[in-house]
Amino acid sequence: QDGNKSAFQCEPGELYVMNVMVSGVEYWFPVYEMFKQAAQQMGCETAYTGTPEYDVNKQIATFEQVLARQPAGIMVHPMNSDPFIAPIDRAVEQGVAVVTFAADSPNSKRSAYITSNNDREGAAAADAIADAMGGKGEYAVLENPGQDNHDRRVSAFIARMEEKYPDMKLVARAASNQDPTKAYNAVLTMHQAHPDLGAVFMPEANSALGAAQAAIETKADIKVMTADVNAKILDMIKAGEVFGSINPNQGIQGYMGFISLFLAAHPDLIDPMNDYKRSGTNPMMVPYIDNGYAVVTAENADDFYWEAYLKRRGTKGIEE
Amino acid sequence: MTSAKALKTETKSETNKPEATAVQNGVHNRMLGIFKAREAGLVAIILIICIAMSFASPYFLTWQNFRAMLLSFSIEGIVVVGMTILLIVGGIDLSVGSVVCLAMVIGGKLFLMGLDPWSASLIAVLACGFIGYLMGQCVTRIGLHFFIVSLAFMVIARGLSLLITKGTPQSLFSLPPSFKFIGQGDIAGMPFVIILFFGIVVFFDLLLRHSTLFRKVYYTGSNEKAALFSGIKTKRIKIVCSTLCGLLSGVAGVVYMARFGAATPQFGIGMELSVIAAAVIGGASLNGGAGTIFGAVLGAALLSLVTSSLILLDVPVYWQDIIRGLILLVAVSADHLLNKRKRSTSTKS
Amino acid sequence: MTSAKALKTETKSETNKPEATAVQNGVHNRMLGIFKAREAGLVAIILIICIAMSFASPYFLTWQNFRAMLLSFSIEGIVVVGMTILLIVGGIDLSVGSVVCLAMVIGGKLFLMGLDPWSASLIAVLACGFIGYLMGQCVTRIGLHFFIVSLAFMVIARGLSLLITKGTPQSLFSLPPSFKFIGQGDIAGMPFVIILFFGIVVFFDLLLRHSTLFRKVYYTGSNEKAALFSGIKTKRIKIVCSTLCGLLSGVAGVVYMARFGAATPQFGIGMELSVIAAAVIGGASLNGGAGTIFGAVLGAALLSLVTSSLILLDVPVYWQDIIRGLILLVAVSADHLLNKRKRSTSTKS
Amino acid sequence: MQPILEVHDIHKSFGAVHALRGVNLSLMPGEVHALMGENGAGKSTLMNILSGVFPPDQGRIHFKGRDIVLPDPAKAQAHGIGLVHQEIALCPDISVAENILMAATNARTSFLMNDREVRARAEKVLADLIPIPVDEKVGDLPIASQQIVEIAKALTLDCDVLIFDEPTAALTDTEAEALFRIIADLKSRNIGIIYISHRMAEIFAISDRITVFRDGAFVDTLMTAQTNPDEIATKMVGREILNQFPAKNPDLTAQTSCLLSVRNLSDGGVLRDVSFDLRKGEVLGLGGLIGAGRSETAHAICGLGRKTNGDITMHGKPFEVGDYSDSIRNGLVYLSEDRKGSGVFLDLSIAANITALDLRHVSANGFVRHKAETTRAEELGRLLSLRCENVSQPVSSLSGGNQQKVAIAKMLSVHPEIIIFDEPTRGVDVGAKSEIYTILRNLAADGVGVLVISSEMPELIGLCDRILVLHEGKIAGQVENDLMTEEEIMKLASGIACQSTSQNIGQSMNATTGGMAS
Ligand SMILES: Nc1ncnc2c1ncn2[C@@H]1O[C@H](COP(=O)(O)OP(=O)(O)OP(=O)(O)O)[C@@H](O)[C@H]1O
Ligand SMILES: Nc1ncnc2c1ncn2[C@@H]1O[C@H](COP(=O)(O)OP(=O)(O)OP(=O)(O)O)[C@@H](O)[C@H]1O
Ligand SMILES: [Mg+2]
Ligand SMILES: [Mg+2]
Repeated sequence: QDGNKSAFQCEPGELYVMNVMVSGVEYWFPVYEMFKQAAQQMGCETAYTGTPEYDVNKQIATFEQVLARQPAGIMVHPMNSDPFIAPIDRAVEQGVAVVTFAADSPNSKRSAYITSNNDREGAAAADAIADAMGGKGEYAVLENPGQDNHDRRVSAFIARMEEKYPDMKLVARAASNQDPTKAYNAVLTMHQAHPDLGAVFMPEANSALGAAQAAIETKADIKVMTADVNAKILDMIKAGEVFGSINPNQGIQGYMGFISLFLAAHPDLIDPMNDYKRSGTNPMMVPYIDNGYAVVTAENADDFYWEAYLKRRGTKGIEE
Repeated sequence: MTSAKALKTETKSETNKPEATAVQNGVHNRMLGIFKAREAGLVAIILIICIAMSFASPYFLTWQNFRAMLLSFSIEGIVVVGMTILLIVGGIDLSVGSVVCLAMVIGGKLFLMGLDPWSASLIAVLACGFIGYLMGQCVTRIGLHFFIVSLAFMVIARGLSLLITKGTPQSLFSLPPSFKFIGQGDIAGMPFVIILFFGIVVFFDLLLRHSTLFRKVYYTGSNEKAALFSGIKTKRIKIVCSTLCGLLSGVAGVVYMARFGAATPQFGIGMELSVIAAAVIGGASLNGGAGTIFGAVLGAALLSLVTSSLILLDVPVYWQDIIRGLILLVAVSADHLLNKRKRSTSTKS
Repeated sequence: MTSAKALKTETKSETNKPEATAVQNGVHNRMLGIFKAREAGLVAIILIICIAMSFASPYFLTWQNFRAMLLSFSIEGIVVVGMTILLIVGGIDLSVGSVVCLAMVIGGKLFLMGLDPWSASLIAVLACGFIGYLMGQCVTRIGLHFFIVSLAFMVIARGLSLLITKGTPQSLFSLPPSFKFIGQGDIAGMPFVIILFFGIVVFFDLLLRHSTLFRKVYYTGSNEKAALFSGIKTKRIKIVCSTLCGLLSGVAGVVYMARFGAATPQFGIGMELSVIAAAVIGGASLNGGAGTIFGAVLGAALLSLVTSSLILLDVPVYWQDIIRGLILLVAVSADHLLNKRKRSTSTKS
Repeated sequence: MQPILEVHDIHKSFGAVHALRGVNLSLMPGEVHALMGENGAGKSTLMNILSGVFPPDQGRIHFKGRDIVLPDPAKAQAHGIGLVHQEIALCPDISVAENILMAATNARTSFLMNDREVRARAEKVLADLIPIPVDEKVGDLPIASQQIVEIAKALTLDCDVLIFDEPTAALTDTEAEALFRIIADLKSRNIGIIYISHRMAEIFAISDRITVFRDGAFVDTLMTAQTNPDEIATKMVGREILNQFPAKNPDLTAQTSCLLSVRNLSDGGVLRDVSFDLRKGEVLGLGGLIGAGRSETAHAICGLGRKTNGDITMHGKPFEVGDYSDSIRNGLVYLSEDRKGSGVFLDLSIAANITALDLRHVSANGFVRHKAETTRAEELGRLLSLRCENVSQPVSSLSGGNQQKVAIAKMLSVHPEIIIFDEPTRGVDVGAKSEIYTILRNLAADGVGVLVISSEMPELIGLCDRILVLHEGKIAGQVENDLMTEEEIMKLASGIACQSTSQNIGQSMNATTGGMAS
């Protein structure tokens, strides 16, 4: 062994894989970007895998196929928590390290979980809206029932409003299911029933597109607050058409995810004072790492464009 | 999908026929007015819901609300027109949602690459028409079923959208106002989208009712072999309908692009089902040979009315789907039974 | 009456009407062995892909990979069996995805409320069967089309799942191991799910080929009027098929529940399309009257194989959909052309 | 005079089946040229080739002095060749008028429809034939009316050659007469006509020449005036047909025991108080014009249609059926007049078709015994001289007449006690017809009740011991023995004479008029 070589270096061919569902969408790209960066800095190889569909069964199939390639570790976004228990446990038993990100499978044997805090995000969105409205007025929410992190953001948003801003009144809720057209129609209708509607919150950016357009066309002053960003939302934020967005810090998610994964794959690097030897578990066990979030407003929106970011970094995103 | 037809006929054969009143469904009657039995039934159902709603919600009977409801289905309505024509010829198109999305994406991408938005849109619409044309070719040349061909193209078109956008929504913030007008502008208080939609509806409704070309669409859909034996080039007719459906999806995509000023690769997922539902509620037959544009538009209006009403009434989110499904079921049943009654009294059935 | 259906049958033979069913190819071929024209073609396509893949990827020819591929379609495969039967009788069921989900959710909820998981599952399966029964009733009593009825039930069942779970996934971590065994257990290294799936396939394949009851399914789907004129209670047959499809979806839901130890209200969205695609690739006719379970399973295997291969080959996501769609198109076309050659010898054009 | 159409050495194969092996035919303008041959001889195949439905494998079509190719029906029509197809092909969702004018609409260059003109022209064409309400949807018409629409459709074409492929198979003589008048008119306008039929009387009434095919090969062309039905039949079948009809049952008397008795049957529609008895050993005929309610009567008896009133007894016991499956279980079966719509499963195998009526005969413990099924199908196929490769081929690959034989085999396969045959020999050739008549006669002799509905008068007269005639849903009377003549039946059928020859059948025993609403 080379005495100069850092412990934080991979063997040749040591592979780390990121696995997601709906793999074609933008959200994952900044995560993978930093996952990759950390890997390169440590001489490791990476792969981006997943299924283009929104289907847990298909995602599990890809997860198991990744496993057939015997990678050193997998960073997975489990679409649903419990369905992943068995696959993750099987991976760990085979000696493949697993960490989860952005969604967890708490009952599995994964080593670590990196995420932004959906509850804090929802609350932060509520604070931003309530501040802008002087703590008084009517608001509505658009939901995507069934998707856990979205549901959490919405619940936290409403809870924060009820708790801290008694004069903010929830007047309507509808399901937009990430569909801009449904969001557009819903906001138009809500505006009919509640002409004084002052704000609407939705937990993802696709709906925001439609909601903001409806707000513009009704010519009413409806503040559209959302979470996550894309180029269009950023443009609208800059133009004042969307009030703001809460964006999780995806880069840190990817970077910390890789570090955790590497550590889990090289447990000999650490030796914590606990019972890991007795219980035979991986010493690299972190229940929860918060990667933080940012409130995106007209002032800072420019820093969140993916294309510009890619250009600045000179990489090709998930395609390498 | 033979069953509906068989059932329909079965019910018919059970009773018998006084011959005199046969004029009902004929050519003559078609000329008499725009309201045929089926459409009148739908209008009735819609009116009932409207009246109930106007009691339930004070906001319902406002121009603003009607404008909002019209806006909410008028772009999808353009797709419904194309789908209805395709259903009449005996086809079906599951790819419309993906194709609408593809139109947005192609138009958006070309615009971002520096083309003027009008040419970009034209190319996008033509590309969608070409997809429809390809589907028609697969169906008529190879002899596959529209269902499976359009399913394949649904996946392909979605993949193309992803490929072109690399998965990220394209911001078309810089579209010129003259172009955005298509999707967002008003003419004398009436949104241009609605005017465009009604224009398309009236145009195709008249064509379907009165033009020779579109009569052949009915013939082909009703019995392809009979049409063929009458010298009608049924393959060509099917290709025309499928191309038209693609073109109209493309137009809808471009209008969406102008409305939202964006092109998102996830747009339109699941649209095919609501579009088909609208056409079928409006009287289009999944076996081909029957249907009208006007009916289909009423079907779309009904679906949209129900969705808006549920929101206006503050029905809890978890109940909305259940109620929507039940109303869909009740509407088609009522309509079907109403028409059966009418048939059994007026024609023989 | 006579003609509507009569004329339809004519058109039928012109559109893609796969020929190879037990009844059609008749006794002769059946005796020769399990591989019939259509199925042999599919097996060939699958083998070709497998051979190509084993060169292209070193991971392909591993037991782990095959296990993953088998697992990935065996539960959905149970739904394919039900769908195929319904397609043969001339129906179609768009609600399967929602119903599978509903089975999970009902079973899970009852278990969380304290019922033992076996009774909970039984109730869930029966509830799904009841939904199928209701759909059959709507179709046969009111005379609606399966397409539109199942569309309505798709929305309703999804709404029920949302309502029962209040939108949040239910964790069923506490399911007893004896129950989890259904979904996660192995028997001699072979996952129980796969064994169960093959059991169901063989059972229904034999029934469809040899039992008198299921022979009537072919009669009804082939020409409902003629079936009525042969003394077959076609309405009852249709209800049986639709109930069976519901029951099998329920079984799949319960197995998913055992496999995942969870009940998520968004499960199974879009499943109907891949299930129908599998059945159609495998030779089921959308016009009814044709199809085999074995063929449908091969169709499901092909779809799953293609998806897995694309992932194994690290094809960029953007390309995956496009390639998947193209392969679907090529597979049905090749299969269709192969069979057309064979068929032109036997059927009037 | 030059022939307007000549075909030379046409070959056509469907896979292993060599349907046409080098046939020739020539047609003069203003000639009615009859084409005859057994079922499956290749007549329809040739006509399909002449109308562009499919291309020949080999051979020439010489039309108006030059060779032509016909890639599709449009092209054939453009040349002026029209065809009335053997199998009805109409658009069920479309009105009669539009169906009739479909080809004309297609040929029109104008952008807009002229609905008024379409109606007017359709009415005009139908006026010469049989008036049918032109606004009715075709799908709502009975099969016979559809046949008329099919004919009317061809009459709107501007043709020099018009082909009729069994146009009268579903028609009664009245309608057929109307058609013959039209054919005479076409003839006078120098239009060449090819006429295919299995009704010998018709052929000799209207044709100028007769060409016979056998097994896809040309046999002979004869002048009609210089030949006779027996010679034609011999040329067709390859052997002499001595007695077309088997001997009748001489032992029947009014006292013969009664198998089925129907009293005061009404269906709330066309049928009113139909009463009759079917005696043991008897072949009973049911005649009448189209729409007289013959099929309706059969439907009402066996549970396929509505019955609002009436008592039916079988072997003296009340015969109560909820639906047709009960009727089958009780031994009464019905052969549908609409072969394609409700008689056979076109896409299923011959074997599966033949056993469809009651699978119990070829099954054990709920499972089909495929060997028994094949054997059964092959047996019946032989009995009816069915022309097929094997019994696992789909029925759609058979010729029209052979499909009809499958439909009949389906009835015979269940060993019924009573069979109602609705147009049993529709499209069946003379040879097979006489075999079928013999089979029916033998069935009757074995104690099976046989009720035959037929639009072909000679068939009724030759086959039946007794004929009931329906007029507008009522029994107009019955004919027997010497009174069995076409004139007598026509008188009753058209309602001119009522009850003149009947003996108030059953009135004496008919005290009760039970209210058996279905
Ligand atoms: N598509 C097909 N596939 C296989 N065989 C066919 C097909 N079409 C016709 N045949 C066969 O060709 C032969 C000729 O059939 P055709 O229909 O021309 O007979 P036909 O003379 O019209 O008889 P019929 O008097 O019964 O109408 C028959 O043996 C028939 O089975
Ligand atoms: N030309 C016609 N137009 C419309 N309806 C008709 C016509 N002819 C008959 N019908 C209807 O058809 C029904 C009777 O037909 P059905 O088939 O029972 O008569 P049928 O005596 O068996 O005649 P066939 O079997 O020769 O057609 C009646 O209800 C009658 O109203
Ligand atoms: Mg013929
Ligand atoms: Mg009749």
